[in-house]
Parts: sequence; C-alpha cells; structure tokens
Amino acid sequence: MIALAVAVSCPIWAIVVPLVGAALTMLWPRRATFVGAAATLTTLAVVTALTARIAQTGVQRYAVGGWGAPLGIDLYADGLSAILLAITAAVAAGVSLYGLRYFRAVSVLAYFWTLWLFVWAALNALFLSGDIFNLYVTLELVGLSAVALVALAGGGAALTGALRYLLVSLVGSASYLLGVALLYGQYAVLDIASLGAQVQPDTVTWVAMAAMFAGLMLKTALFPLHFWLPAAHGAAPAPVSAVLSGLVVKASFYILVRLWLQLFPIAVPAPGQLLGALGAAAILWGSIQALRQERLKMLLAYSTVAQIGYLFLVFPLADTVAAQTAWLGVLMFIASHALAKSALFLCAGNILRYYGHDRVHKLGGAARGEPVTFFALGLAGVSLIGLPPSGGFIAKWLLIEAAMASGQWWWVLVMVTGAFLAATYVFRVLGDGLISGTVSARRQVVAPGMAGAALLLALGATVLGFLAVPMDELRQIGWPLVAVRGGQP
Amino acid sequence: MDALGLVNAAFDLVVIVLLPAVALGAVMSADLFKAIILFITLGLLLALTWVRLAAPDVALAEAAIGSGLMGALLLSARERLARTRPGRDRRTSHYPRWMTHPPPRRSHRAVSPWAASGLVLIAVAGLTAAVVTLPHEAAGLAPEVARQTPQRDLANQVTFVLLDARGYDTLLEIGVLLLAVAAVWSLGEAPEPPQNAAGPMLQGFVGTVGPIMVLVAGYLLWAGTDAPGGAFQAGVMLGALGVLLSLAGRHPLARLPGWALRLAVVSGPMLFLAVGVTMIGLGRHFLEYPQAHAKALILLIEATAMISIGVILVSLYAGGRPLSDESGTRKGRL
Amino acid sequence: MNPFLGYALSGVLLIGIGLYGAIVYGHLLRKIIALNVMSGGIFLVFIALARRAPGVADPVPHAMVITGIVVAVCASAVALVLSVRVAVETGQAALPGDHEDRA
Amino acid sequence: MEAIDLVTGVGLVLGAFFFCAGTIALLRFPDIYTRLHALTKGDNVGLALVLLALSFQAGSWSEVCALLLIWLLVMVASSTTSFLIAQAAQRKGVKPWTR
Repeated sequence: MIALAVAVSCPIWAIVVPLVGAALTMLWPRRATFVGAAATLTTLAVVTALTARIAQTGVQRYAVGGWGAPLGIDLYADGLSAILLAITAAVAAGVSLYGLRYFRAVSVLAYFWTLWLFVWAALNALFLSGDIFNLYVTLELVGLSAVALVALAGGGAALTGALRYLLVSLVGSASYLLGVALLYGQYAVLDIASLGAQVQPDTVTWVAMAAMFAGLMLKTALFPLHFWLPAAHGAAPAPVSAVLSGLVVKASFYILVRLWLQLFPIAVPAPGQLLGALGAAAILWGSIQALRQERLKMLLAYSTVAQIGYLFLVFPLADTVAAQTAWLGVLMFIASHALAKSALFLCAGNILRYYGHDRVHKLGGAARGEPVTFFALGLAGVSLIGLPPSGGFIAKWLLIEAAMASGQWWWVLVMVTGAFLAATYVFRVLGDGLISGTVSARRQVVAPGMAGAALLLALGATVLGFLAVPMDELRQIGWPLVAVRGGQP
Repeated sequence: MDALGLVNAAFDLVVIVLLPAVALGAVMSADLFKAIILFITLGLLLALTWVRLAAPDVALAEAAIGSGLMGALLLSARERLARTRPGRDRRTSHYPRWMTHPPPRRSHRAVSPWAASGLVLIAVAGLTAAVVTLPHEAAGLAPEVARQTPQRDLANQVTFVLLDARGYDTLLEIGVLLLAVAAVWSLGEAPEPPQNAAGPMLQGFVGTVGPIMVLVAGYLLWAGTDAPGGAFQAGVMLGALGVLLSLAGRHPLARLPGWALRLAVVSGPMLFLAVGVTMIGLGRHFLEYPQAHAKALILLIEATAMISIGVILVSLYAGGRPLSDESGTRKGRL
Repeated sequence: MNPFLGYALSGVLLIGIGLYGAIVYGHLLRKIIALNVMSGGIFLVFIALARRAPGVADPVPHAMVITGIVVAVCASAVALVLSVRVAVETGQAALPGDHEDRA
Repeated sequence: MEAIDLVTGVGLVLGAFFFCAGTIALLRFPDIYTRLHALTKGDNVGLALVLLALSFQAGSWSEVCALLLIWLLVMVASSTTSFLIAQAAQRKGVKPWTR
C-alpha cells in the first residue's frame, strides 16, 4: 500500500495521465466523455498524492530518462509547484464537471475533452518543469491547446479572438525562446537550479531576462500588452473562458515568478517598480473598462485584465522586508482569482444558456430564475472584490500589509481603488439580478451539474480564506533563495 | 589564411548578407505570391547555413519542414483564401448571431510603422549587444554529450540528445504535433480540394518518385541512429509524399477509415508513452532505457513516430477533419 | 576565422525583420510568414552559438532547434487553417481593426 | 596536385559556368517558356558536370552510385516541375514570346 502510494506520487504521473487521456479521447471520440471523466478522476488522485508527498517529504526532483542535469531534463516540484498544481486540480474538477453537461454536439464534446486534457497535461508539465527549454515546449503546448479551445465556440468573434491569441502567443514564446538561447550561450546549462547558481549580472543575462520577461508579460496580458485578452476570453465557450482566465494566464506568470526568484542575478529595484507600475495601470484601466462593458463575459474578461495587475504588485515588494508576506499574498491571490473567476465564467455560461444572452442590464429576476447560479455569482463576486471571509480578502489584506510594512503606501491606494471599482462592477451585475424585474422568457434548462460546478468553485474561493496558514507552510517548502534575497523567512 | 579559408569566408559573407536581404523580401514584397516564394528561398538558404554550421540534422529538418512543408501550407492557404467567398459555407454557432459577429473595428488599432520600427530597433540593439559579448569560444554541452554517448550504441549525437538524454522534450514535441491535428480537426471539415485535373505528368512523377521516397524515409530512420537523419526527417519525407499524392488528386487519407487514421495519428505518441511507463514498471525512471535495449527501443519509438508524423503532416495539410470520418463526428455541426 | 558572430548577427537582423512584419502588416498570411522569419532568426542565433568551439559543434542546440522547427510548423499550420476560417466568416484575410493591406 | 584533382577542378568550373549561364538566362530571357528552357537545360548539364567531377573524388563505388542517383532524381524533379509550370502558364493564357 505504501509502495503504491509512493509510486503514484511520482511527479511524472501528473503529466502522463492527462496526456494518455487526451490521446485516448482522440482515438475514441464516441467514448470521449467516459475517457475524459476517467482521466480527470485519475489525474485528481495523482495530483493529490503528489501534493501530499511534497507536503510531507519536501522538494521532489525527478530525472526523466535517468540522465539528470545538465544533459537530461529534471522535473522539479517544490511548494510553489505544489500550490499551482493543487489550484489547477481544483479548477479542473469544476470545469470537467461543467464540461460534462455544457457541450451538446458530439463532435465538439469530443474535441473539448481532447484539448482540455492537453491543457491540463501541459499546465502540470509546466509547473513541474525544472528546465528552461522544457518550459518553452510546455508553454507552446498550453498556448496552442488554449487557442484551439477558444475556437471551439465557432463564429467570427471566437475565430478572430483565437487567431489573434495564437499570433500573440507565438510572439511571446518566440521571445522567451530567444532568452533561452542566450542563456544557454552564456552558461551552457538549461537546468534552472544550476543556472541560478551561475548567473552573473552581465549584458547577456540582462538581455536574455528582458526577452523572456517581455514574452511572458505578453502571454500573461499585463497592461498594455493585454489587447488580445478580452476578445479571446470573452468569445470562448464558458468553461474555456474559466480555464483561460483562471489558469492559463497564471502559467506564464508562474514562469515569471520562477525566473525572478531563481535566475535574477542581483536585486535591483527598477524592474520591480516598473512591473508594479504596469500592474497598477492594469488594475485601473481594466476595472474602468469592465465597468463600461455591456456583456457579462466581456466584463469578466476585462476584470481579468485588472486582476492580473494585482499579481504584478508583488515585484516591487519582493525585495523588501515584507517579501514573505507579499509572496504569500500573491499566491493566495492566484488561488482565489483562479477559483472565483472560473466560477464567475461558469455562472456567465449558465446565464447565457438560461436567458439566451448575457447583457448585464437585462438580467432582472436572475436570483429567482436561477438561484444556485446566482448564489455562486454572489459568492465568487465577494471573493473578487476582496470582502471577508473570502480568499480574495486574505490575499489583498496580505498585499496591503506588505506594501505598508515596506513603506510603499502608494500601492495600497491603487489596491483600495481597484477593490472599490471591482465592487462597483460586481454589484452592477448582482443588483439587476436581485431586483425582481421582468423575468424574460426562460429559454433553456441549466443542468444541475452546471450550476453545481459553479457553486463548488465559488465555495472553494470562500473557503480559501481559512487556508492561508497551510498554504504558507506549503509555500515554504523549498522556497528559493530565502537567505540571499532578503526578508525574514 | 589559406585559399580554402578565403573561399569559405567569402561564402559565409555572401550567405550572411543574403539571409536578411531575402527575409526583407519575404516580409515586405508587395506581391503575396512573391513573398511566399522568397520565404521558401529563405528556408533553403537557412538549410545551407545549417550545413555550413555543421548541423546536418537541422539542415534536413529545415529543408523538408521549414522550407518544403511550410511552403506547401502557405501556397495552399493562399489558394484557399483566394477561393473564399464571404458567407459561403459559413459555420453555424451555438451563440446568437449578434454575439458571434466580430466586434466593431475601433476596438483594436494597428500599430503605426514608426512605433514598430522603434521597438524593433531597441530589440535589435539589445540583442546585438548581447551576441557580441557572448564568449567567442565555448563548447557548450558538447564534451558532456561526447562523454555520455559511448554508453549507447548511437553515433549520431543529435539523435542521442533528441531521443535519449532529452527524450522527454521530444515526447512533448510529438504531443504538440498531435495537438495540432486535434486543433485543425476541431475547426471543421477539410475544404474541398481544388478541382484541377492532375495531368499524366504529375501522376507519373508521383508513381516514379513515391516508392523512392518511402525507401529514403526508411533509410533516414534506420541510418538516423548513426548518421544525420531520424524520425522527424523520415516522417516529413512520408508527409511530403502524402502532399504530393494529394496534389496529384489521389488523396491518401481519404481512403483510410476513420479509426485507422486516428490510430495512425495516435500510435506514435502512445507507444512513446507506453515505453516510458514500462520503464517505470521495471523499476527505472520514466523513459530510462536499459543499456542493452536502448538502441532497439529508440528505433521502435522512432519507427512509430515516423508513421504518426507523416500522417499528421498530411492531415495538417488537408486543413480539416477528413470527410470520411465515421466517428459520429461526421457532418458534426456545432 | 570563426564565422559564428556574423551568422548570429544575421540572425538578430532576421528577428528584427520578422518582428516588424508581424506587428505592422495586417494580412494574416504576411503575419504568419513574418513570425516564421522571426523564429528562423532565433534558430540561426541558436545554431551559430553551437558552433563557437573549434572543431566540434554542440549537438544540444541542434536537437532544440529541430524541436523548435517542428513546433513552429505545427503552430503555423493551425494559424493558417484558422486564417482561412476567419476569412470565410468575416470576408477578409485580416483581423478586425487591421486591414488586408496589399494582398 | 594530382591529375585527378585537376580533372575535378576543370569539371567543377565547367559546371559552375553552365549554372551561371542558366541563371543569367533566367534573368535576361523574355518570357516564362524560354526561361524554363534555359534554366532546366543549363542547370542539368551544370549539375551533371559537378557530379561527374565529384565522382572522381569518391572513395567507393557506392558513393558514385549515390551521386548518380542525385542526378537522376533532380532530372526527374526538374523536368516534371518545369512541365507543370509551363502547363500552368499556358492554362493561364500566357502567350509565348515572339519577336
């Protein structure tokens, strides 16, 4: 039994299982739902075992092919990887449940499962990779499968959104690859840990970092490089939007964090302040645009642009005394936004199905017509704004605390304004639904599984507020360079 | 410098200048057809460069994929765009019409050429500074590879890196190929091929060259363990044959039943995965081949991968899921 | 003489040309060509870097570039199919907001 | 320098001359049909000469066979493509050049 548990918790399974699932759904499109559900359950089990193993025994390093760095590729799983794997698994559970009921055409359903399992496998591979070139391949896998998922919606808006997303994504990963080439040219290693031990603050390294950061910022849609995001996230099928906003943009952000923590040769304040300033601009611009949107899904897409801004506020705080608080805050933020935003997109899908449209000012009577969905919408909205006791509240609280402790009060101002704006656009949606306006003709039945999936994710975002302590314990496992980079552990 | 060195230097200089010149033409020439032809030329020029830089494996891949297949894909896309009439064979969507229509134009404004030039200048300046300051003599991981290769019976170091030391990358790369097919199939059925009758000349050409291409693919696969070549180059050879057959009006995938096509596409990645997992079952790491059987396993993986790659590339060229697909997705409208 | 620097700088120019084309041109096929020119430039830098030591070439970048070429052609194939679908839906081979410029 | 190297050198130079002639014709000739004519003729002879010259340097008969095979394949490919190009031009209605 113990031997089995050890065998199952090997990091490679988290990649192999969904990959096999994806291939099998291609082989048997008629049985795609069955295969997909089985692959989902197995992957959930494997990821749970792996996370538990990391929590108990610490950092896992796994030499694929038995060669080990520098020649081979190592999987590397520390607390940071574990947190992202767990978030992905949580969102994946909701999205898979939702996907069972959402797609009705057989052909689309089959391709949804294939592509979705590809995304999941690629995300897990990305979070587990310890090699900068391997990260490039996983980045391309994530991007290509996400694009194909957007296009599943069909129609002009989705296709143009998907194509722009693809082109932008290719520029982003090409830029990243260029950085990989330069780093390899300078240090002749690809393993992140070995590279981290060698980096020097010279021209090549800074140019490589700039190329990689630029590419990843484009893929994360940091203002002003967010121009592609609303069209893609707004036009995709609802469960796909949930995956894109909840997980995919965080994948490239995760690589940014890894690079920052492990490969930045020395701590210089300028890049952090610049990233923070762009993040602040994203918060304000995205929130204002979200307020102006007519359609719920576009509102949520712009809200994602704004929320991505918060993630980047960690960089100006990362080299101060409050670094540890800030990092915990941003990880809480990733988790709560992943759960809340995917819940919101699933709710938007339900509303779209119920009313046949998702115009924000015509959602009168939604609370009575679709109570479970509406409750989920409210719960997730609470987390998005950052009201207690949700995960979003703890995340913003930690970030504000870190900003105050490091004496950078101006970030607090931005965050509070952002929360106020978020409250405004969330209540714009909720208010109309609560007022018992004209209930427009009921168009479609929303399957209980679809409402349930949204509620599950929204509840997750709320419960997350009580999980800050275990998350911090997990985070500290193998936390890179605590001693070197300042800040008390 | 001796005479040979001088000739080499002159050759290098010509190629180094020609590359950006041809690239400029490929990107900027007013005629799209000319741009595509120049892009194909650029691919061939790059293949020549790879030979000059002692990378014959990359040269084979570039000539076949980067130049040949990309050229075929671009030309057929151009032809399909030219045939496109808006509104015809429009796909239906499960969203209402007002939502699926593209958003108003003001939502995105093209970047001005001046701003783009500024950005490009900054990028080029930064990269130049980086490239110039790189160490001018560095062996990279070559000594490490040379130290490890003798453990395996593989004289081709690139094959060693691709399938053994960094086999995991290659597995994911075959995953990208599989994913691309899934993406293309998910976008809808393949458009009707153009109706121009293939003359006897092309038919005869395919009849003559086809068997040779299969032979060459097999040779590239077999020799790839010790000489330039390998699964990718061999697979592309098969893919090129498929494209030729399509051009000659004999669509190679149309006659395959749906299940056979899907099996052919999936078998390469699945076998790769299966070998990897079997190693775990033997108490080793994923994809850690036992010493005695490494070469045989690599050849096995490469052989199935070759077939999958060939079929995948032809499917990508077809541009949609095959009309013969009987998987219940036939006539599968959204 | 070691020609690596010349080839690498040529690669840098290719990257610049490709990036410019990808940003400025609206026609989808042109964008895709430009992106491929850009990745060609990156591969050139990479392979040139592998040829710095006298005598031996480093096979690791060769393997990585082969991977990169395959990934690039896959992405381009998907982009081309999407472009044709976009043209069928919208009637123009450009993204909304861009114009087809010279075909 | 041995005599065999001299033969190789002469062959290569002659081959290069034919390639050059073909290329100049491609640039200077008036229409597509004459260009195709010059290009295929010139390049085939040029390639034959180059390959012949190289076969004197070959270490074994199998290498000579490989060189021969290259020549044959290029011949098949270039004759087919030039035919197809000319056919396409004719279908498009391109008139042959007359003085």
